[in-house]
Amino acid sequence: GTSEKTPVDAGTTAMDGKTGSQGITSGMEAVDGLEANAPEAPTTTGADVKIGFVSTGVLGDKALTDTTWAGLNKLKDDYPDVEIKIYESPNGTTDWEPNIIAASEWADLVIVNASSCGEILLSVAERFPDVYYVANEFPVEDNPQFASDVYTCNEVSFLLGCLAGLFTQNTDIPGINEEHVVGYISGMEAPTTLDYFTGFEAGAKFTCPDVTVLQSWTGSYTDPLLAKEMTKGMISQGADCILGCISSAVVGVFEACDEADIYSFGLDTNKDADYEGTIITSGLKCGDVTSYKFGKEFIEGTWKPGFILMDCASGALDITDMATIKEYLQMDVIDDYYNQVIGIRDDLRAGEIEVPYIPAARGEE
Amino acid sequence: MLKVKSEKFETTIRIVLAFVFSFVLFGVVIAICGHNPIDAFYQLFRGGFGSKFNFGSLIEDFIMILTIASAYSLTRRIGYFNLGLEGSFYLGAMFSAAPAFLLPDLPKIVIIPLSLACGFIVAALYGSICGILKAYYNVNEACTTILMNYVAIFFCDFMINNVWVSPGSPIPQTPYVQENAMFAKLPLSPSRASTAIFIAILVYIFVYFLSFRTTFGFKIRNVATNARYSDTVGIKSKRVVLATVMLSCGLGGIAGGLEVLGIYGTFIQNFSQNSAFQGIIACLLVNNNLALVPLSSFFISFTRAGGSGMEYYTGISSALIYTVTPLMILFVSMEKMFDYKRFFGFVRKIFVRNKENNLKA
Amino acid sequence: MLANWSEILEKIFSYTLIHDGFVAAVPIFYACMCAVISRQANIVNIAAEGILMFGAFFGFAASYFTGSWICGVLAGMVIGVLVSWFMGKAYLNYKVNIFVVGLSVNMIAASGTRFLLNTIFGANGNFVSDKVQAIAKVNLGFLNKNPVLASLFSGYAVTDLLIIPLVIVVWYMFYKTVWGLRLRSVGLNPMASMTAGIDVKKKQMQALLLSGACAGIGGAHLSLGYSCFFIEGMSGGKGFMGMAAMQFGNANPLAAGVGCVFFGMSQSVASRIAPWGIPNQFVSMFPYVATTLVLAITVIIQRMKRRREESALVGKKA
Amino acid sequence: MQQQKTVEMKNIHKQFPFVKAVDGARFDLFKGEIHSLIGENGAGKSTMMKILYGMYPIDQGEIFLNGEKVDLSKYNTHSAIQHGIGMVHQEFMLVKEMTVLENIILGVEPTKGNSKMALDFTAARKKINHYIENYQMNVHLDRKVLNISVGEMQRVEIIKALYRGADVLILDEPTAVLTPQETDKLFEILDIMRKDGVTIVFISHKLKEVMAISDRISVMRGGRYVATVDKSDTTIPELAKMMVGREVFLDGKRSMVEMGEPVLQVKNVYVPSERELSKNRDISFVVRAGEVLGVAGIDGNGQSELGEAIAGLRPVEKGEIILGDKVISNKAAHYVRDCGLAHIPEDRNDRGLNKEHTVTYNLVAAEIGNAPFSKYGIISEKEMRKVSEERIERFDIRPRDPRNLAMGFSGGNAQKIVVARELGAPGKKLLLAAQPTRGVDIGSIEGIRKLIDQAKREGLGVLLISADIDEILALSDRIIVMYEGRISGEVVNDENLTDEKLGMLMLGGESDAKSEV
Ligand SMILES: Nc1ncnc2c1ncn2[C@@H]1O[C@H](COP(=O)(O)OP(=O)(O)OP(=O)(O)O)[C@@H](O)[C@H]1O
Ligand SMILES: Nc1ncnc2c1ncn2[C@@H]1O[C@H](COP(=O)(O)OP(=O)(O)OP(=O)(O)O)[C@@H](O)[C@H]1O
Ligand SMILES: [Mg+2]
Ligand SMILES: [Mg+2]
Repeated sequence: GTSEKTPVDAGTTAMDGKTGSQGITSGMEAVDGLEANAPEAPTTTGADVKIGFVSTGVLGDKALTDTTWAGLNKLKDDYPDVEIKIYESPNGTTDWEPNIIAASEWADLVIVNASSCGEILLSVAERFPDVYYVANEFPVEDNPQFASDVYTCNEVSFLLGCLAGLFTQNTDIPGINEEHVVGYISGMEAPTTLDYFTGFEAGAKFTCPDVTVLQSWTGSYTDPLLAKEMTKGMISQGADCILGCISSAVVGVFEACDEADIYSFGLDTNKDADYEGTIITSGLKCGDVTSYKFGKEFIEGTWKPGFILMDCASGALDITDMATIKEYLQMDVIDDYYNQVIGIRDDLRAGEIEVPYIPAARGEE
Repeated sequence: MLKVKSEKFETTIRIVLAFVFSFVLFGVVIAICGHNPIDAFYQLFRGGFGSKFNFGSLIEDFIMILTIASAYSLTRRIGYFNLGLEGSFYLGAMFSAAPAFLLPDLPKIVIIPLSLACGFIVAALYGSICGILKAYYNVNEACTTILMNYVAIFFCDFMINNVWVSPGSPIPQTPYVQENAMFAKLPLSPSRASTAIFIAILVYIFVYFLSFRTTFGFKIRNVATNARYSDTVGIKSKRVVLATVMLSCGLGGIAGGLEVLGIYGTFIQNFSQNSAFQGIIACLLVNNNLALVPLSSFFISFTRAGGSGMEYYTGISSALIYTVTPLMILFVSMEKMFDYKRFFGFVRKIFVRNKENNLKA
Repeated sequence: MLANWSEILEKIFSYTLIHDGFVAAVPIFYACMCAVISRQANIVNIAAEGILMFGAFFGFAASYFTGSWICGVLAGMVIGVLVSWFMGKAYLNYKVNIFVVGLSVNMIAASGTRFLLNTIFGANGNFVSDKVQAIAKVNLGFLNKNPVLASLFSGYAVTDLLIIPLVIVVWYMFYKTVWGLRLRSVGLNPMASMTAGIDVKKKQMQALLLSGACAGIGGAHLSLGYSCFFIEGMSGGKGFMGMAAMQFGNANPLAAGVGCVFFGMSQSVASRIAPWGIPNQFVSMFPYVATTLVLAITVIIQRMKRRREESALVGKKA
Repeated sequence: MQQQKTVEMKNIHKQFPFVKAVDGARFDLFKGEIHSLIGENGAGKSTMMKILYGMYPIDQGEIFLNGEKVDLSKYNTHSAIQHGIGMVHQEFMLVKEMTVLENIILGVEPTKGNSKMALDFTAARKKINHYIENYQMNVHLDRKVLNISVGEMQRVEIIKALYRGADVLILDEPTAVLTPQETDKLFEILDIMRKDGVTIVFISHKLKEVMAISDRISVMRGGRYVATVDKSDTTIPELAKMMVGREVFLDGKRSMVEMGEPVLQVKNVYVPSERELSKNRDISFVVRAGEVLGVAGIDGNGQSELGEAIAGLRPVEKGEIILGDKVISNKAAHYVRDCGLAHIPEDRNDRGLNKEHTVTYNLVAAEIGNAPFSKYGIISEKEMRKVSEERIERFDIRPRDPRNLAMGFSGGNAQKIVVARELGAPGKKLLLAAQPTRGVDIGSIEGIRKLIDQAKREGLGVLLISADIDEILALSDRIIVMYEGRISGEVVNDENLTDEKLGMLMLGGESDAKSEV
């Protein structure tokens, strides 16, 4: 990875606020309001800090890597003396530890998308007692070196599942078949991806009790061809709304759905316009906001270790306004569905609905 | 006799030229990409030797590459194109980990040899599949070994997802091995370089000794050059081929074991990204000259560690250096291309002709 | 769940499998033709994998910059020819072991395309763009009323369909033309061909260039027809499966084609079984295991057949 | 005989990596003559002819075809064929997996209509049938080459050359693998060709044949030209002397030894083979100590398979082979050797030698696992060196340096390395010698035959497999003849035995002598 990269295709990240940003803006306020219960603050602060970002994948995933990096770039714009550097992991697993070490050798604050490499991160951090860390999507509590956050992925995928359940019953919508089958595709069965699945399944059952939710695990987050082939297989089994929770390989899911004229969902950033007419909506996650927030706090000396749960109620998660699909399909029923799901979202925020989740994803047990 | 010597000398010079050419090419590409080649080379060097971490990373790679290069050189000798080392690397790693997390805590002296032996045996058995197909049925090994690699990798995947699951781990991996099974770390922290390096060196010495000092090595060298002759003089060539392939794959398995017990402490999914091919490169780069294998292994480890260093420090993609190394193999194998004598002859000709023309004018 | 197994099986083996399986087989087909042509000239070309990669990248890049898929396919073909020309030089003129050449080309392709992707498009790993024109799809609108016919005969990319004439032409060239006769003789006994006045090196070079062109088109098909994006390592073993199909068909284009279809089908079946809870690793492994088994079984049967034929206890008895 | 010279080669030099193969030799051809080229192994005969056929570029020299000097920088096989030169090589240059027809037309294929690609087999057949009828050369056009006999392959090669319009035909040791009858048939064909105006170069080690067919004879030695003589002006001893540079005696009397116990018993053995005619069926015989049993027969009638079965290199499907008192059928070659077999394989370049290894390694390879050469699996180069030096001395292998690669040795000396490995080792009971002097020059033949005879005197049983009737007659005490994988007859080698009688047995016995050649 290089330090000179600008965020890829900024139009699709949540930063520019062009599309589907209402959730994010409120999220910004909400996140600012969050207080981590923290023991002590770091001493190394100032405008000339070095911030390293280790991603478990590569830039261009239009997901957490891109948004986190976009947040850091915005930080760089606001504080020109800050040095930022990204450590990408094109080789996956084997790159993580060396990257975290290399980042720790160089930076004062290391931000890591740690949903898969949390254990490694903890063990490396022991070797660098002077460095501070932010663990995205990996809960670390009671460690003075760490600030950490976890998104309630099950909630956002619950909303998507609700939409999928509604869509698959309505054969008036072009491409929807008689059967009530929807699908979920992901790479590996990790707590986070299982959390997504649990929410999605619960959502689909919420709006369509007799739905069958298929799941396929490709074993790789970086192989869209495989994802495409698996999606095709799933489509042939009758699925007509498919959630691909598979990082950069998601383009394979989109393409297969697009070719078969059925429906899919974006994740993390607003992808509604990428495959127009295929993507019902995108589940949004404000990775840029969090990285900006942590970076800014670190510079200003207000950074505190501790754990934050970013849930729907905090506004950190949301869905888009579905303008693209409404325009594409020109059906009134879509508006109904949107309003219905927004209602469910508000119920979620109010705590009136409880979505099942995977405890391991939140560091429980 | 003198003639042979001078020919050897010329070959050496041509090979050196091939290396130089590769590096010049490397520099030119860097310059085209808008970076300073000198700085890049400096960073490459720094990436290999700049800090304890850099040098430690180099040693981490060296352990694996030297072991695999030694393993590969065995099969290379008999003309068996053993691409299956990647698969044995995986299997060896997983099955080395297995006793170390399944059994209760045992003393180091017991558990490490036991683990490595377990990896060795499974990898050797795996190698025997393609070995038998080649030796007894003459099925092209380039095809089968590549296919079997996929089978091995998916099999490991299956095991760590369904059988040897590490509870609560976000990525598929085996449980962590017991404390005593890990090799002690070299004083190169924060890198993960470990004393596994001594095993790697042992493996190399073993292969060297086996190839040139034992009857088995003698048989290998005979089968390599003429299998029908070997049969005639009473060497069971098919069995020698099979045994060599199994041994080679078994040593590949040990490389995997060293990786697990030296670095990770667990077997992780996709833990090697074609790493075994790096060892194969190291062997091919010196044309299977076993005496030079440690040197080339060190060189390849250096380009790997240096490459990522260079990427960290300058932003030039490390893919570039990974592109240049196989190119280097081709250039070195085509050493005749670097016929400096002809080149100088050519230059002289032009020079002389110019002079003559000048004289005429 | 168990009750509707038959229903599930029906879904898995429905008529759409033919379309999906064929489409999945096409990239393997191109790689296989590459392997077949070079094998007939007695060259075991393991570089199909690498050439697919080169073809995929340069085809994609050409389509990106020109906005035309035809340019993309041509670029794939040209790069395939160039790479195999280089291989030919190394193997034929400088006598480098063909496996070494092939392996190097594969590695250069893997990291070279990654480097170029990074330098030209600033992307790491994968790249999608609206500027890229995908290979045109042949849609027979009048079939749309009948879903079965539409699924069977419509919706293929041009390069999907191209493979059928390609296989037939290759077969005809091998067995019915002067060029093919000479090529096969070169493959079977180079010394004999040389004394018959055939330029062996030239023939082998021709075969290599042709096979490179096949794999190059296959690569462009991979990134422009089979899908419309470029990812690092997108050949994903298809070149090797093509080689295995070649071995399966004993370098006869038609028989090898049968192998390719088998592999394509097994991939499709695998992806259809996955949603029903069969571990994905076994599903992904299936085509590879099947290939290895088929390979092993064919040679063992061949061997047993030969044993029987060679036996002194059968045939002409006293 | 003042005719036009079709071919003239002057002052030809050719250097190979290890040897100077041709060193300033010359050669010429008159139109319509049969010109023999003779010389010891490695004299450069084949190389000289391959140069003429455009297969090797040369370092120095000139070639004139029909009086015109050829541009050697552009001269290759293709242009040689265009100049009407055809060559039948020592090793047949046929694509085994293809049919006879395809082999014949390869490189000069007729095409349909005005297309340049589509093959026209009908036209090809027509043209080939013309040659078949003209010269009475019986071949099966649709059989694959691997299914036809050696004699037929030879005829295919000749037709191939003629089909290309050859009027100069080079035959490199064409009779080495033929029976007397087949040789006679070949000579008839050559005779008709000569009358048709075809010019023929004939290379052979068999001086009788040379005297029978040639008009002129050229002799080469060590890459140099020695002399050219008219047939009428010379005799066999004179030719032999010119070739070797000294007098040669081939008809040394074989020694008579007291026969002992049976060392080899072959009982009703069946051996598989790729070729129908070579499958061994129901073979039985016994070899006693102190006896040479000759196995005669046309090449490809199962002798090679029999040899390999005894040596443990080929399975035995039925029956039993006993060496000394141990059953050796279906045992590994290593075991058979330990039981006392010495084996000179029929092809020294393939099974006999590892050309890429040193003489030392070649001399001890069969005993490498045994006591002095290795201990606990670790080899001792010193012991190997010591023993190999002894053997080089004892078997007179030249040059003497054991560090040389086997690659660089001439045919005769290379064969001596094989013999030294096999007979130099202690504890041998049986010598299986397959084609021990094939393609070896007269000087070396003399030496090798002496060694075989000496082995017999030392009490070994000898099984001699040879396609060369003279050799069989010169060495054997008893002779069995193989035909189509069976033993067609057994005779004692005494004054009553004639070439003709043996020849008849080699064709399957008197009754069906005329059946198939
Ligand atoms: N391809 C080759 N490469 C290197 N050396 C060769 C090659 N062919 C022949 N020679 C060398 O050239 C010399 C002449 O060989 P050539 O085959 O012409 O002899 P010859 O007279 O035909 O012998 P023979 O009676 O054995 O056929 C041999 O001594 C051999 O060492
Ligand atoms: N490629 C080669 N490189 C070096 N020497 C060779 C090569 N080919 C042949 N020779 C040498 O040429 C000599 C003659 O070659 P050839 O192959 O004709 O064998 P030969 O032993 O003379 O038997 P034959 O008469 O049956 O051919 C051999 O002694 C061999 O050492
Ligand atoms: Mg439905
Ligand atoms: Mg010769």
